[in-house]
Amino acid sequence: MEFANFPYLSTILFSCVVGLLVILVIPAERKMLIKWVSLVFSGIPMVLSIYLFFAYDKAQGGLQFVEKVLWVDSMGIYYFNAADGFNLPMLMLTGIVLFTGVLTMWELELRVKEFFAFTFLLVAGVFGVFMSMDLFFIFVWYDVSLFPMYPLIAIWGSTRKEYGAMKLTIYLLAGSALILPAILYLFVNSGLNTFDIVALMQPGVFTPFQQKFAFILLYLGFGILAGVWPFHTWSPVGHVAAPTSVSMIHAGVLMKLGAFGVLRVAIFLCPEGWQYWAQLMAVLATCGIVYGAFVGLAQTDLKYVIGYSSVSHMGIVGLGLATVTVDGLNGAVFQMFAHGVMTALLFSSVGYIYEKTHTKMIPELGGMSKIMPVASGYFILAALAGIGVPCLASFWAELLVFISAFKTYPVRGALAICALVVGALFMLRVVQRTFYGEKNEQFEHLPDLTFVPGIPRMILAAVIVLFGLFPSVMLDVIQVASVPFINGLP
Amino acid sequence: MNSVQSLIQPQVLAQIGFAGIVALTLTGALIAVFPRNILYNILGLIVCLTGVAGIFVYLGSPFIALMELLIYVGAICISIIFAIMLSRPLHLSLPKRALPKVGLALGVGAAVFIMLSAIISRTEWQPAAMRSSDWSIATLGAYLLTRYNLVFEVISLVLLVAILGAIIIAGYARRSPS
Amino acid sequence: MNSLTTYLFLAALLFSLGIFGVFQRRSLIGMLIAIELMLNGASINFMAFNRFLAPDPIVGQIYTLFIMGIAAAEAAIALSIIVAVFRRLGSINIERAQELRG
Amino acid sequence: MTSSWFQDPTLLAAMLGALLPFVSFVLIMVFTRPYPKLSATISVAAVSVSVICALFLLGRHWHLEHPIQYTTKWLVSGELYVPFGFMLDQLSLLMLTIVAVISFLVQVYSLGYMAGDPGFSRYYAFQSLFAWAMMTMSIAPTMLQFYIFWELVGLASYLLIGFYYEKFSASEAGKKAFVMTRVGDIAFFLGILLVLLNFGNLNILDMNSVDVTARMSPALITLCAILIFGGVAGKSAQFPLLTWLPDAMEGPTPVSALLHSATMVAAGVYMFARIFPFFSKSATAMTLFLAIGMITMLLASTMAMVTRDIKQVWAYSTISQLGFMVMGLAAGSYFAGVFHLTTHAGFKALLFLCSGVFIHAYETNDMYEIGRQGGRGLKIPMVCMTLGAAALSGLPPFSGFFSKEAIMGGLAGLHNPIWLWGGLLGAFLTAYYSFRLIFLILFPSKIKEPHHGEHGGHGHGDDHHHAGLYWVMAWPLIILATVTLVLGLFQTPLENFLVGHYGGAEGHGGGHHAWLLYVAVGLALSGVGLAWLEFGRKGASQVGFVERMEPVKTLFAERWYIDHFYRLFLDYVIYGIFSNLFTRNDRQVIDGGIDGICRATVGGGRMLSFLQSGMLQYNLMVMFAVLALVALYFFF
Repeated sequence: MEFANFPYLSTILFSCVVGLLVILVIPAERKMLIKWVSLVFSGIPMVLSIYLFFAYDKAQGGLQFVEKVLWVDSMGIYYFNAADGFNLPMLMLTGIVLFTGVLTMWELELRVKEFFAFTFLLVAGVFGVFMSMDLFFIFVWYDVSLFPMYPLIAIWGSTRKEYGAMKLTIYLLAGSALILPAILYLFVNSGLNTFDIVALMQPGVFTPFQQKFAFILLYLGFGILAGVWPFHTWSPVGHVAAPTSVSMIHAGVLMKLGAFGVLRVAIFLCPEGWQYWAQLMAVLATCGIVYGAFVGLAQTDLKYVIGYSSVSHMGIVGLGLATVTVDGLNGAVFQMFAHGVMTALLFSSVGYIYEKTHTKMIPELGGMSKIMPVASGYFILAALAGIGVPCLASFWAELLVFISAFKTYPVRGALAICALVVGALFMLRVVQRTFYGEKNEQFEHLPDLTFVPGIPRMILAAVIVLFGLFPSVMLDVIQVASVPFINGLP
Repeated sequence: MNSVQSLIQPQVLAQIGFAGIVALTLTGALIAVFPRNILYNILGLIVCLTGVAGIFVYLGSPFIALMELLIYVGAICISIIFAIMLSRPLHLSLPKRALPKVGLALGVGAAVFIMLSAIISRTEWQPAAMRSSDWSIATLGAYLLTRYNLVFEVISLVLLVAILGAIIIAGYARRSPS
Repeated sequence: MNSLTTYLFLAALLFSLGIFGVFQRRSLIGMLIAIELMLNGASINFMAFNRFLAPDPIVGQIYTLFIMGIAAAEAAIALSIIVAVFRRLGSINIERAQELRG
Repeated sequence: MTSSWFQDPTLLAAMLGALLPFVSFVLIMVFTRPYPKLSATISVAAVSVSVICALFLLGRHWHLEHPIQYTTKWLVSGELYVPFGFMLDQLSLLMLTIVAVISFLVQVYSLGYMAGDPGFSRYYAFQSLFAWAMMTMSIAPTMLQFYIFWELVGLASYLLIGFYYEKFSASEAGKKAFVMTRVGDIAFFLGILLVLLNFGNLNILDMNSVDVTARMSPALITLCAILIFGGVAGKSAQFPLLTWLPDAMEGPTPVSALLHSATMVAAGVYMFARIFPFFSKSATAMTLFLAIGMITMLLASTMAMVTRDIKQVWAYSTISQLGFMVMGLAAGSYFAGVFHLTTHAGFKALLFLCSGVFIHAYETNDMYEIGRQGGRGLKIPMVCMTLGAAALSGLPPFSGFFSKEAIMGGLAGLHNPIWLWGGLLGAFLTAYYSFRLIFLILFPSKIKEPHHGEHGGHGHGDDHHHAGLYWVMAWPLIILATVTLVLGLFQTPLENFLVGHYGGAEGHGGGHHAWLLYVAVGLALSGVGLAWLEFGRKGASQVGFVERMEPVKTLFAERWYIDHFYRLFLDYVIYGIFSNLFTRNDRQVIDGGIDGICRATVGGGRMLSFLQSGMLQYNLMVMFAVLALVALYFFF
């Protein structure tokens, strides 16, 4: 432990920022150099975040790898980064998705420099939200991560990209318009003159009424980003419009940002508000699960299907959070991780197919398993994970969420479980229409995924399977945070 | 003579003159505003300004009254007339009146008048404690060249710029293709 | 004749007539004429205050002179603008001049 | 439990047996996909080890006193503890052996059947996946682990049914199988969740103990039992979820033999037996299961009477036999049900593998066609198939006879005779349709010269090659036929082995009534006789009595319109109403609402910008009006 005081978290964060700056000074024509630089600077966070995940001392628990520097004295703003059981999986997820996302876009030719610059800006914001323990910084990083989505979608996207980008931006900014007043409200009412979450989350800082009021604002504000029904419609549209790696980061990480915000800000600071609004959260989450599955059934665009499955799966996260139990919390955090990896893999595979065939309409494809068996295999694996096939990561998350939901809200829980059938139906339908059946002669000559472009998919698939087989690796870390938290509830 | 004088008191004469001048002013103003023919308006304006010059006389400043006649009637009104006469048929375009607009304008004008008169009538006007009685043109001239020197110069400059600007605007517009 | 309010009312009347004129005329020249009316209303005010209230009865006259100077400049510029607008739009109807419409 | 795994041969064997196929699955998928021979070798080697381990375990624990349990932590979340491990008792040992042996035989057989298929490696990978999931499921110590591997079995089944994914019907059938069993699984899942929440434990041994009645009310137990039975209904194709199984025959024939007759579909029945004591605590539920079993059996038998597809016949007969097993178990005769499961696994695998040989040789599934082309020329499969059919019909001395008699005995012990009559009717129908098929192939109306060389082969092998493969395929048949012949004789040892544990549950399983024996055999024989009259004898019309009645035939052939009902339900309710409605809602209400808000904002901007109309006079008017009003307001 001689590196105990090494600022790992800041290194993760600033490797993105430095990556961004380095890319900015490289001339735009030197595309390969830019890609290599991006790869290096995205590799550092991935390696470090995985290292932190395993280096975290589970016996000791609590906040570790703390870096706390006073930034603005008069307002009590700290540059305060720390890792606990909740954000370690998220950091690892972000690291993995960023790295695989950069690799996925290896073939990009259009405005490479700007693309990777924006990507790094986006991811820096995401890392910042995940690791920061200061309300002010959380909000700042949150908005930093929202802004680059617009150019990323509007410039490099497809299918109604301006509409999608605009819609997404408006929704998310509407969300942050709810968050900011809530944060200020909490800041003013705490009387502590600090933005430090650890200080603010002490019991008794806020009255129950304040907690209820602030919670609903924060829940809706962050919930929009988490795709909470009925504020979800930006997400399929945005997913569809975005380029592959942005879809990966977007569905894989950014939506978790919302759910994580609900957890870190709303639930941490307003636990009584959480218990008060849990019923509502459960209703919205169940609606999302059922609804996403049914709507996904009627889609003909591959990315729309994934988008709606995301809505459904993020509903599971919401349901887990709504149960106010250890299992639910564990399941929700695990589901965030599992869904992130799974969706990233789905988008990555679809991205490959789209890149080769230039279509993502299900009726136009067909028989792709024959043409590109490996790429299809990855998609099918991820789809099966989405259905909740056991021994793949998201099964465990869903299991925990459903157990706790069924315990807390029997009817809603049962409904959500029944939606699994529909979920299976729609995923299998997509798999059947797209990958099975007669192959489309038009695409016959197209090459399959070879080894090197397959690396990102391989990483993602391996993560899905490994955490599916050994779920306790993940859960033991989450446990460390969730058990004391639930036990500490009033 | 005396009887006439006693019959027609100077005050009464002054009163009658004042009433006449006010009537002239208002008539002129109405003519300046209402008719649709521009030339009538100009002529109304001239009548009105003449009336205003008379009022200035009553207010004890024949010099300003003369200046009024000279600048307004002699310069401004004439230049407007020239503009109408010399340029292409500006006077021919006689847009129709839109009744709602007239009504609205009347309403707003009336509102402004009500506001002003309300303010006038409700204000306690207090004359200054020490009042000088020096009305001479010499003092006026001295003031212009001493205390208001800067303003005087600025006005001159403004006039110069305005004339140059007017030439340029009118001239540019002629040369510009659209 | 000797009361301040008479003059003030007269000035207000002229000013209001000017406003009315500005509002209801469609011809730019008509509006210019109405503006002259308003300026005269203001001048009368100055002169009346000068006559009845002011400590130094020169100042009001100087202001009135300045107003006349400004009015002359304004008239010159306004006329040239009107000419330019007419060239551009073929009309001096104010309602045609809507290029600033949002 | 404290001893380390390599010191305990039992644990080592269980781990090796259950986990090696998974290793083989991963190896094949990741590394050896391009090398079919190597993949097959890995897979067969893994499953061979499994067979050895299973037989070793069976032999070592033949006189098992108490169940052996090994568990380790898989997952801990709060108070929820999910173990992973093995529980070995008589039932799981038996099932493990059945699964291992049949998997092994089918994999060997597939070496011939699937030779040259482009998806050869993939096929063996899925086979390994299936073997892993099924064996781990068999020896699961808790219902949760059971459920997890139950789902994985379903996944393997989905992948294998849809193996020929280019065929639309195959992928459709795979999807149908997965979704339909999923419906049952959801009920299953809800059921075990209810047990978990109310009983606090999912350990199978605990669930089977008497504690359950103390902690759960009878109504709750009934509810849980019915919900869990939903899983049985899905997996074992019981009414009303029975229609996926006939479609599942789209998969390669060995897959049908392995999954959809012998092992996977039996998983449902196995689960029934697994937590039999739990189920038997609710009399209401048991009666319901009895009814479901009977309905399934009779429905499936009627369907089998009219089909022309050789695999379909066996598929329907599988359903009907599964229904029969469920009846047996629900009647309370634990041993009878499990025994029939065992014998059925043997003879049904045999039947399917035999049909596979015919299909492989003649490239058709139509039994009339096979008969016409001289199907009886293939001697070994023909003999084996006849043996299998005899066992299926319950003719002595084949294994089916013994197990059927045991179930009949159980049914006879019930108060209500209707169950027994239902069972007997089922036996009659079974004999009829089995021998209808046999006679159709043996005595076709027009016999051509046998010429299997011409039609044989998938266009990939010459005659010599084909002959070699033929023997690879024939050996498993002979082994299975032998098993079919002799297994019935092991009734008593098996009964001692199994019932030693659940002694109390076995009331009347062994109480044979002599008259019943004769009636049952008589009915079976009369079924065979009827089939002979209509199909076998010289100059027979080869038209069954059911086929003469057009409406009934149509009803049977259309599977009692159950599928149509599901199709309509899916099309109109799921797609038509929910999916469509929600999509519209999404597009129009939610999206429309948001877009409406956006449009209203933009429109509001336009409205406001109309004020900025460039109409100077109006602007001024407003300005002055406001000025006047403000002044008036402030001064007065």
